[in-house]
Amino acid sequence: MSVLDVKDLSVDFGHHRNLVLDKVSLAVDDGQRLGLVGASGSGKTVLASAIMGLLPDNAHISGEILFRGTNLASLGDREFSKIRGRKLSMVFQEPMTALDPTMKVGLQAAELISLHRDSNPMATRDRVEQVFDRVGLSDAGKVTNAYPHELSGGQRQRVIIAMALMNRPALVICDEPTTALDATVQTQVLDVLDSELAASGAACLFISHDLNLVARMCNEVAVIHAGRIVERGTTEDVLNSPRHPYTRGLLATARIDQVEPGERLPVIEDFYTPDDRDNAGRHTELPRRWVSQYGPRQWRRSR
Amino acid sequence: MSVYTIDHVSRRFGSRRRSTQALNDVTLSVKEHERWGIVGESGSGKTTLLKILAGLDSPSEGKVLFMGKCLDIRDRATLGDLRSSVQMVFQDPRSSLDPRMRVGDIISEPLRSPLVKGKVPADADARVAEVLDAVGLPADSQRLFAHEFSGGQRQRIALARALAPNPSILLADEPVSALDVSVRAHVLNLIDDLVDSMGLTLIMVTHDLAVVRHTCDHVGVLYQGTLVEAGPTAEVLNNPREEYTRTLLASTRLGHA
Amino acid sequence: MTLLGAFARRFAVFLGTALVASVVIFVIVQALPGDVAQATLGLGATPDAVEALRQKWGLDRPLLVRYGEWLLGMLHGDFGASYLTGQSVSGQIAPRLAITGWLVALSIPLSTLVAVPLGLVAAMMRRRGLGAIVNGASHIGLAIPVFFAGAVLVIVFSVILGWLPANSYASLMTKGFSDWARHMVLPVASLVIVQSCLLVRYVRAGFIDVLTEDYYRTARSVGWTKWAGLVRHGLRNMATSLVTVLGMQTASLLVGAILVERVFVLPGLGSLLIDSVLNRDLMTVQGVGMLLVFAVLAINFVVDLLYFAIDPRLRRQVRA
Amino acid sequence: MKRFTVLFGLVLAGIVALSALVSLVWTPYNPNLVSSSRYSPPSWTHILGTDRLGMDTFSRIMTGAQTTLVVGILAVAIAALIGVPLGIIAGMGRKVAGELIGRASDVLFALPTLLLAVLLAAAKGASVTTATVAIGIATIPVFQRMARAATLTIMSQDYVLAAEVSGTPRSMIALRHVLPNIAPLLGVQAAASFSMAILAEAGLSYLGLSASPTTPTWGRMLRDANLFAAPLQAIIPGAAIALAVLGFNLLGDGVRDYLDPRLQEVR
Repeated sequence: MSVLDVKDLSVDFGHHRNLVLDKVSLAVDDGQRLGLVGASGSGKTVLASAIMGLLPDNAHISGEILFRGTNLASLGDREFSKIRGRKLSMVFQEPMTALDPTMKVGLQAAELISLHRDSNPMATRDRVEQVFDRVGLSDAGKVTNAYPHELSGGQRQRVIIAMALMNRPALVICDEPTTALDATVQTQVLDVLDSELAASGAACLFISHDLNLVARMCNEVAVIHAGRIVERGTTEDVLNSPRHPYTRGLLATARIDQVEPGERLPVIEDFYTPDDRDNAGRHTELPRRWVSQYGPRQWRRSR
Repeated sequence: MSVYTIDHVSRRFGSRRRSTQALNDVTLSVKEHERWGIVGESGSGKTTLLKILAGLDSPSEGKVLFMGKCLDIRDRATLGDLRSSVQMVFQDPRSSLDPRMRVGDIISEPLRSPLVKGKVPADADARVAEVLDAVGLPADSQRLFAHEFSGGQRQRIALARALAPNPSILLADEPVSALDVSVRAHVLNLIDDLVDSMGLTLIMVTHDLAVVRHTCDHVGVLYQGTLVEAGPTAEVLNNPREEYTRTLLASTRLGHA
Repeated sequence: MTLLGAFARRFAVFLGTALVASVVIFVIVQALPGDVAQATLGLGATPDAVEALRQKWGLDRPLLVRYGEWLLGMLHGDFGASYLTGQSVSGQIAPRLAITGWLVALSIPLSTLVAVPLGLVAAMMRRRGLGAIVNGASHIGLAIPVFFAGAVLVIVFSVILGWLPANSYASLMTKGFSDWARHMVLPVASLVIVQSCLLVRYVRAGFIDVLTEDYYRTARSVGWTKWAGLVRHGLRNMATSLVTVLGMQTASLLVGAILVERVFVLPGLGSLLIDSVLNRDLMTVQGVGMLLVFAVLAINFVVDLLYFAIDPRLRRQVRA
Repeated sequence: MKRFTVLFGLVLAGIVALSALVSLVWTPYNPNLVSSSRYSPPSWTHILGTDRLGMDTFSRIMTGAQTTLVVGILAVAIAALIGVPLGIIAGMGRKVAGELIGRASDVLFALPTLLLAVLLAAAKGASVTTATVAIGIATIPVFQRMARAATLTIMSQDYVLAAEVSGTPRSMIALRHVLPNIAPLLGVQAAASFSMAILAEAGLSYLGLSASPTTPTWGRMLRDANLFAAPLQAIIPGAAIALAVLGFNLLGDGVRDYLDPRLQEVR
């Protein structure tokens, strides 16, 4: 049974009603990990915000977001707040700014428990320290008494992961959870996320621009491009035999390490055949903004 | 010959009582036409090193020889030599292009400098058109403002500015890390090509070993301000001597390859 | 550096600034007029009369000596004697201190209490009616000079309704609380109206900033509702900017108090200051001026300390 | 809605400017003409009535706009011309210079406008000049701080480093990169300070520390009004001050929203 079922979700913003998501449909099964890959501006973060109900006021939304059968898109703030943090939680990209700078992190984590159920202070503190311990925050008792600025980026992201898992949610949305971290720290944080998700049995929507990360974390992957899901399949299928030219391009550009040093790096345009272009010579599937990136003439390498 | 000789350079920030050591006793020599990649994570001191090479900062200890002469940024003559042959590209083109200047004025800025001398072309307008063409932008771009371009295009503008005064050395500070993966390849290809065709010496700072492997023939690994390993790229990446280099390799896909 | 060291440093800066300010005041008042005695007697005075006055007031001595005397005197609480009446300046100040003090001490907390909830509403509901009304009202209130607000209050509550006294002061000590309060309501109200309109703008902007912060998004994602999250995680963050404004506004609040004293004919420091200027009683002007500057600096010093209570990041910067 | 408020501000500010200009060549009555009809209510002969000396209030309000505008403009000019260069130097120059300017600015900041005006008036006698100079000097730290903060923001941008790598001298960086980029902020500050200056001048006039009694100013008209005998004669000049300040405030806000795309509310 699917824990999340997004049906024909469209989102646009402001007076001009710029369409950011265009009839996106996406389902995540219980305990499943789905990777969502796309470039910046593809709409992946908007999708995450839409599911969490954290879109800004000027967003217009249509379609359904079914979470365990409840349409989140039609919930009021009060009812939605009872689900957020309890059954549905999120890990954000930027650990440096995602925590309240004026409050000790232990207290911020304890709020998650006291907000959603009655719990005595002792039990709450034990639970916080237990989860902090699990995500690899050694000396959890000390960390709970620290302010965010006293922790490193990796530690803060662990705190945020601990908070996301605190109430044993059914679905965790991770939006570029390690992009802001250094490579070595990134590996450790991913390991923690991986094992804790497995231990809790929570489903996960893992959003990233990095195919390598998604391949490591997820058994299934969806590719989002210009507000549409262009491809979905098992990670193995998509990585080994991508069907959509955009996916092929994305795969090739992401693997610099597979190009011999000094050789020309492949670019996305290489994967579009002339058939994919419209009369004006543009790629029909690429939004105009994206095409203009390369100007009227193609860059050619002289070598 | 050696373009840069970095001789036991250290750099500390802050007051005596609470100082942070950004660079610790770094020694390195960069020869003409070499392409160096300086790899390190945030806080490794890689940007500080690049700033010292660009004459934007001075070492607390040790010295840097530029073309055999001691680099002193308070001395107008040596600074003039530096500015005439060294140019730099920054990480984020949104921040490195003045939002209130037209692209033509941005690119011609080094041409109007009183410090840059020698090989500077007489006709600034013609030179601007020339370098715009070299980076693959149409000539009429010069009338526009930077915000009218996309990220990749802006980095091309920044490259055009760097190339305008005909430098012989190009410093690049994470030139592609602010760009999307799909755009990154375009800019890397361009840098590769320009360095080739103009015979530049390249010193590029990055956190990405894959980029270094592709673009650079030499690599230096910085860890907490110390240069732990340096040498030809293939050698260092295939047989890393230092534990930290191995960790770094393992955390990228290159480790598995 | 320890926390205590940081306080000590700020205290030293506070004293240093006060010292420089005293020089500035002294120079403007004593050195700028050219000749104080001449200025006091007017241009028609005979040179002999001027000279006699100079001797009498000790103006024939060098500026530096006079400054030194003035400064030393102030350290003992002695602000010198009026050139005109010979009265001790400190003696004139003392009975008036309470009035100005009450005006400032009451209006700072009251205007904050009014402004924070209104600013919260204005930020949260800025696309809806109530928010727009609060916002518009604060815009208008910001444009009203405090003496005009006072005048309108007098017209409405004293002239038309006759509920409250339009002028004069009743001491808390001699006349009792209710009489004192009846005389303080309108002056304090005019200050609070103007001051809170200004604060509302900053509180609103501060809360709107919080709404765009990542930690607010986190708070919402863990289950806080829009309003509760803003109060729980926004209030303390917003307080930093509020405290800054309060510090910056102490000077203008004192000015406001002086103007209000004029409207309601309260015999406070402001009235003393203005009267002595119009009489060219330089020694009194100098003394009262210094006292006001000292008050502004002292309040700013306290505000500086408040930052440490609010923002843990500052505490660490100091400790590191 | 936003456009409407800016327009409203423009209209208010326009009316003030227009009455100041027109009053130079024409007013219904001589603003200082004493007549026997004291405290007369508004009528066709005296649109806004007359004051305690029988002078025509409408003419005095019109003439008062002159002082309001002139003091505002000159005070802001004094503050900006001194404060902005100091702020840029503090933001770009050596640490010592910045520290020195900062401390001096702190001292000035502790001297309220009114106190400065009082001190100057005590030394030199009260006049429009002392009031203008006092307001101007007291506003210097505002411009200095704002310019310094804005300069620091600009100096942290990579395009300043890029200019330095390009061999551009510091003085040229200040003119070519810093000044144009902080100009919009300074413009907004000038508008805000202008309103503040109007308020300050009105306050000084009210205390009798500005123009001489023969020059009609809004603050002095309010001071001379008798709240019990003719409250309207207090309300009219008070409203004039409030509307003028409101007008320039709204105008300034409009300019800021136009210049700062961040405030064009994404949320």
